[in-house]
Amino acid sequence: MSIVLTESTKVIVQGITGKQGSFHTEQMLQYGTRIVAGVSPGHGGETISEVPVCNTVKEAVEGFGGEVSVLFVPAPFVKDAAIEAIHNGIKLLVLLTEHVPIKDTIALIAYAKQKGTTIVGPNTFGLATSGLSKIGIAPNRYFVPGPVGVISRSGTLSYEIVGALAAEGIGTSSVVGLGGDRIVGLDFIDVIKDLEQDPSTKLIVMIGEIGGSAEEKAATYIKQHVKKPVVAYLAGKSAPPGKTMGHAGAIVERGKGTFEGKVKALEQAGVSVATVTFEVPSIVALRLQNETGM
Amino acid sequence: MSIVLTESTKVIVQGITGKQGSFHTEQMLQYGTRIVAGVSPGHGGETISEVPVCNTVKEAVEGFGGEVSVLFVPAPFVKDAAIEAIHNGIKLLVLLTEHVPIKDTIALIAYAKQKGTTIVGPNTFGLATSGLSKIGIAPNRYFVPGPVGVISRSGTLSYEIVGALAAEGIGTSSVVGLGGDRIVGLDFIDVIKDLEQDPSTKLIVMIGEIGGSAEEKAATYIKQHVKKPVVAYLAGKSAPPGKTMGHAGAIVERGKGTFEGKVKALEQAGVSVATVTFEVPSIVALRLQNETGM
Amino acid sequence: MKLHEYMGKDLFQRYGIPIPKGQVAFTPEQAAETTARLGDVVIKSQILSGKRGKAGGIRFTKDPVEAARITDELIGSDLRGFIVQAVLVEEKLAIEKEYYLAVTIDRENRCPVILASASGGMDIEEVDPSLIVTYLVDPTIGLMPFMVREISEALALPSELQKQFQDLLQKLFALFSELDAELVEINPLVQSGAELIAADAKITIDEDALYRQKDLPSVEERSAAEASAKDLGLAFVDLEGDIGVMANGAGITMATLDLIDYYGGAAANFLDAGGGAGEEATTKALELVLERKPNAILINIFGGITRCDDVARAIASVKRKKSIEVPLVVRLVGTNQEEGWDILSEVGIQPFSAMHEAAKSAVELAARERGSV
Amino acid sequence: MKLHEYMGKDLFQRYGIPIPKGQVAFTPEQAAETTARLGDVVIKSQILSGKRGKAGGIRFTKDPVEAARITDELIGSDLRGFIVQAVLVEEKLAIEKEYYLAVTIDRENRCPVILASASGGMDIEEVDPSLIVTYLVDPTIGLMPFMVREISEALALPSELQKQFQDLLQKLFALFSELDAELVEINPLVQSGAELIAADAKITIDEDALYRQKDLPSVEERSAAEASAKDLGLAFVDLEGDIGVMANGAGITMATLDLIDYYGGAAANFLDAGGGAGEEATTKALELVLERKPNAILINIFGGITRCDDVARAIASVKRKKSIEVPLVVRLVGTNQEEGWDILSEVGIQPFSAMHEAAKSAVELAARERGSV
Repeated sequence: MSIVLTESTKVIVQGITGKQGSFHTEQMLQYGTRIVAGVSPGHGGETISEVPVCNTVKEAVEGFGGEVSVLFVPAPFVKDAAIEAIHNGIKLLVLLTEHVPIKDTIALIAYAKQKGTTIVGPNTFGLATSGLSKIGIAPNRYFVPGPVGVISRSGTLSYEIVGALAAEGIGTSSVVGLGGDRIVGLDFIDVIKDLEQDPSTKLIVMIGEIGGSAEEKAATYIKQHVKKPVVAYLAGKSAPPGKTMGHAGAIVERGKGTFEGKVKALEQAGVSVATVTFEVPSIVALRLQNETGM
Repeated sequence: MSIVLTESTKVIVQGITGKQGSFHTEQMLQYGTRIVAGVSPGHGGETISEVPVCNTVKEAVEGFGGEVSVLFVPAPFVKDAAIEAIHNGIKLLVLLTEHVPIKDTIALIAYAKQKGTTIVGPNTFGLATSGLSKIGIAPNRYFVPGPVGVISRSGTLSYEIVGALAAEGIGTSSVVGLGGDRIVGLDFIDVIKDLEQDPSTKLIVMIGEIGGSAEEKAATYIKQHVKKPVVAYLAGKSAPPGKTMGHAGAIVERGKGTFEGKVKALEQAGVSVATVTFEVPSIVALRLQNETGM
Repeated sequence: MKLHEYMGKDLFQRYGIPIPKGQVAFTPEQAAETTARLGDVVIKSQILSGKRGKAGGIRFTKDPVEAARITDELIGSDLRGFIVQAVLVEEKLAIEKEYYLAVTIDRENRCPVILASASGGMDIEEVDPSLIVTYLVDPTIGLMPFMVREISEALALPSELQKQFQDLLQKLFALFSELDAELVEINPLVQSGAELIAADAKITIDEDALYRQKDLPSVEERSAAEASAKDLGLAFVDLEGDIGVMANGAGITMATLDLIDYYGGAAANFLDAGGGAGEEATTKALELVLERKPNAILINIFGGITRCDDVARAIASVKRKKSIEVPLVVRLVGTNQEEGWDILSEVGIQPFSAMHEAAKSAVELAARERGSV
Repeated sequence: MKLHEYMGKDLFQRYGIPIPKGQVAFTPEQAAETTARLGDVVIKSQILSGKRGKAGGIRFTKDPVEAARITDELIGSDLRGFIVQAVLVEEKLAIEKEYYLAVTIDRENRCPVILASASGGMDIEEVDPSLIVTYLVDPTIGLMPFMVREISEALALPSELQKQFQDLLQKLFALFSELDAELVEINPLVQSGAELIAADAKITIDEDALYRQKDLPSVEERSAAEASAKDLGLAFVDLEGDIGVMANGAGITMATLDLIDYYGGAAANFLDAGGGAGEEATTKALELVLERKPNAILINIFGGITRCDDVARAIASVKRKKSIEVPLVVRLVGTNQEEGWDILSEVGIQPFSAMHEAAKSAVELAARERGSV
């Protein structure tokens, strides 16, 4: 399933009766997201912000047509809730929770692959198609429609950059948080494919960080397949090796996933890499003007 | 993968160095089957009837191009050997072994489904496309080319009926043994689809038995989708309920899988059901003549 | 392999599934002792069949002397064709409601299936299918908590029982899976006060997996002939008729039985000597058939891997060693057919080529034999 | 969570993986006793780092007195930045060959991966990748015997070791999987005579799974500040510089560090106060930063869920309670920004809007502070 949402995308919220679940349900509804049902075992029949609550995903899918699900569920229960969603035919599943055991993440991603479900996260802020629908916990205000597609491994850093772009009058098409864990469902490359196809997107911003090889793989793909301009910012240049920098995935291990290696790969693929965050809007503006005439 | 073999289908034999494996490798080669390699851990480098032996399926596939595999492996080792074949890209896997624990069969069939591998058996005599290739333990002599496709849950009963047809000058196109276990990889329906498409097949013979619902499902499918004439013989009319008649799968349980139910379903679908074995050749000859002009 | 109720309950206990207080008794004294300890009890005959109640195999008492008397009466008695060897003496439960719960195998979908119903206590075949929750378990992930929630929901289980049910079903599924069961059934699963308790236990273990389930008790439900056939690697089933049958392959053996039936006869047994039986196996198989003292014997061999000469030699040697007094009809075709026929003609047997002719002849000869006795 | 070698070997033993005879020693007496029992021994410092040998942390002796002396010397000493708390005294193995064997997690393929090499005994990073067998394990089926055969084959393992290797790797994988490990490494896996023995054990457990791994020993490798941050649910890393940092979100915190670096400064710590930190959490986070005694503090909040007024109140209250003597630079934008700025202005702080300006200011102020000390 494409990560580009529409205003008719039918969303369900698992864990809707919890503090985070109910708060963000309200936030998402305010943004315009079409939340058709919530799930919370034992709370069937209640409502949260007028959204009906079901005991099972089965009921939310069969009774209310849920296609996409977002989980506000504590880490020990994520595996069960995620597999429940996948098993019941959810095609796009957003896992916000941090600290999910890595074995559970592996198991649920393997099952998702079997069933053709796209997993966003774990440990992500979610995703948004600006002006149409937002799934997750990103603040509403910065996501104004525009030509820039954003893919990021970090939440607040995305808000920072999306906010800075918005301040310069540059809006966003879709913004996708890959998640900060070592193992997440999506690579940059998976979203780049969607954004390259998406007519609303004229330029792609990648917000990466040290650790893993998602940026390097993306660079190879961009070089061969991507026509739209790409701008990147990478966090963690000054991080010491072997230390986990907040995100479980932000760690340079055995000399792999270094800042320098990623910058080199991206630059060789024609990606403009900003050295510091505040350079991003001006580089984006320049490339938009030069390459798309905007 | 279609169960219709060609003379170029590349076959590997797992368990080739055992008594059964080596004997039937020779028989298959004599029939014309293209056996490219055998597998027997610890026997790599040996040869059986000039067929090279490998330690792993990986080697047999990568080094010799194996596409189809047949297992001569004792029941406790079938799961491992079968998953080895599936994991290494084998697209059609023939499991001859009887007494495979049902949990193992369930696990390997689930994995095969994930990977798109077709499982024939367990507890089957195998399959043959007459005159071209034979995989398994059926006697060579009765499989002479002709217009009749045969699908069967029983080995010797197939030889009996194929032999009787051959004695009347009616040859076979492809003959497939589904296997006598309660859980097997193929239903009648799966093979009927292939035979309906197969230009060499003009008429289909189903050899069923009591137990399960494969014949009933096939009847529903035949009624809707099959243009070629179908003749059936079902064993077990006189078997008492609740008793396993040799085949683990040949048991009437909780009133399900009865002889009468199957006959009724098939006759409603326009299938000619022979009451006793010796009626089969004359019914086949008649329907071939009337409906295909042969 | 079916397990007795008390064995099943031992396994339930091992897996933490609640069962009534109780104790198996092999003697009246043991039953009296347990009754003295528990008070109001139910005494249940341990046989491998359901419907024990209607057959008088389930009794109630609170008196130890009475318990001893009942046990003495039950043990050794014949219930529905089974001889009672033991009884299970258990506390009588206060029953609020009876559920049905089972895990078994779904042939069509090739996976485990959970069957649950709020209409417990009777044979599941007699329950309206619309009242049975049927839940297929994806074998690649096993039983997960959400599945149990979906089942609870479909059952409309009272919310105060859901946690217990969740726990119980997870354990039951673990037992099913780890012990290579084909069936685990709790009928009824009783709600007693606020508790769910397994009031019965029916467990069948996959015979093909017994080699890796060494810790299980062993139960023999076969007849002596069936058991010795099993030891020889042959599939044998005792039947009601008088024509002894031996053939090679399960399908052809069934077809042979059907032909006998078609011609108005009845088989004394089902015996599949296997697809590749040699001389020795054939000899032993034949001896098994002879032990049933049939009025005729029909041997039906379609030789493929099985060689006709091997079979013929076995028949000839048995015929020479033991004087076979009943008519012996042989159908023998396939590999080495001529040598086989030559060997048989030496012992005075004229084989058939067509199996239906052989079957017809066997039915006629058996009828004649019956008439002459 | 990294485990000490001796703890890892205890787990190996629990899983039936062969280890050398030996005993952990916390005192010289214990080491002497084990040496007296085993004869030729190796004494290995127990620290959470490799390359102990080069640092003098691994010694050989056969004399109990000498063993006590060595142990006395090692315990309490600083090896590569770690204080030795214990030594492992083990029989010295006769080594025919050294292999490398590990199970860890493959990020890119999202599955467990087995790494094996016939070039064991050195750091795996130093081994030519072409000499390392890398085997991805499909998580839907786990490690099956055929996979181990494929690995043996790729390793060109002598056939007499294959059965042992099969057994050992199955057990190692079970340990990895059942104990929620991120890494289990045996380096070297020693062939001693005809036996494979795990001469070392390196195990890392997934911190996020510790809640369900209650039976494991607990090892604390964090600094006191890192540990107390963890208790508060904050991500904290000690660094070498002098600018205390607090931000909300891992990515923005890293970016803040990078900006400090860009302007020529150096951060004293990484502190991610979380995406939705309230007043209390922010207060505690700030106190943690203060404890590091930095030359300046940079707080970078991009409020989304985090409310600027909450953060401002926390800063103000800390500033009121403790006299913060170092410059405090705050960047504060987002939800309830104006209220936040008002609160801060009351305690004399003029916040920034742009994070790079705040970072630049913090670097300059820290430099001035350093100069003034």
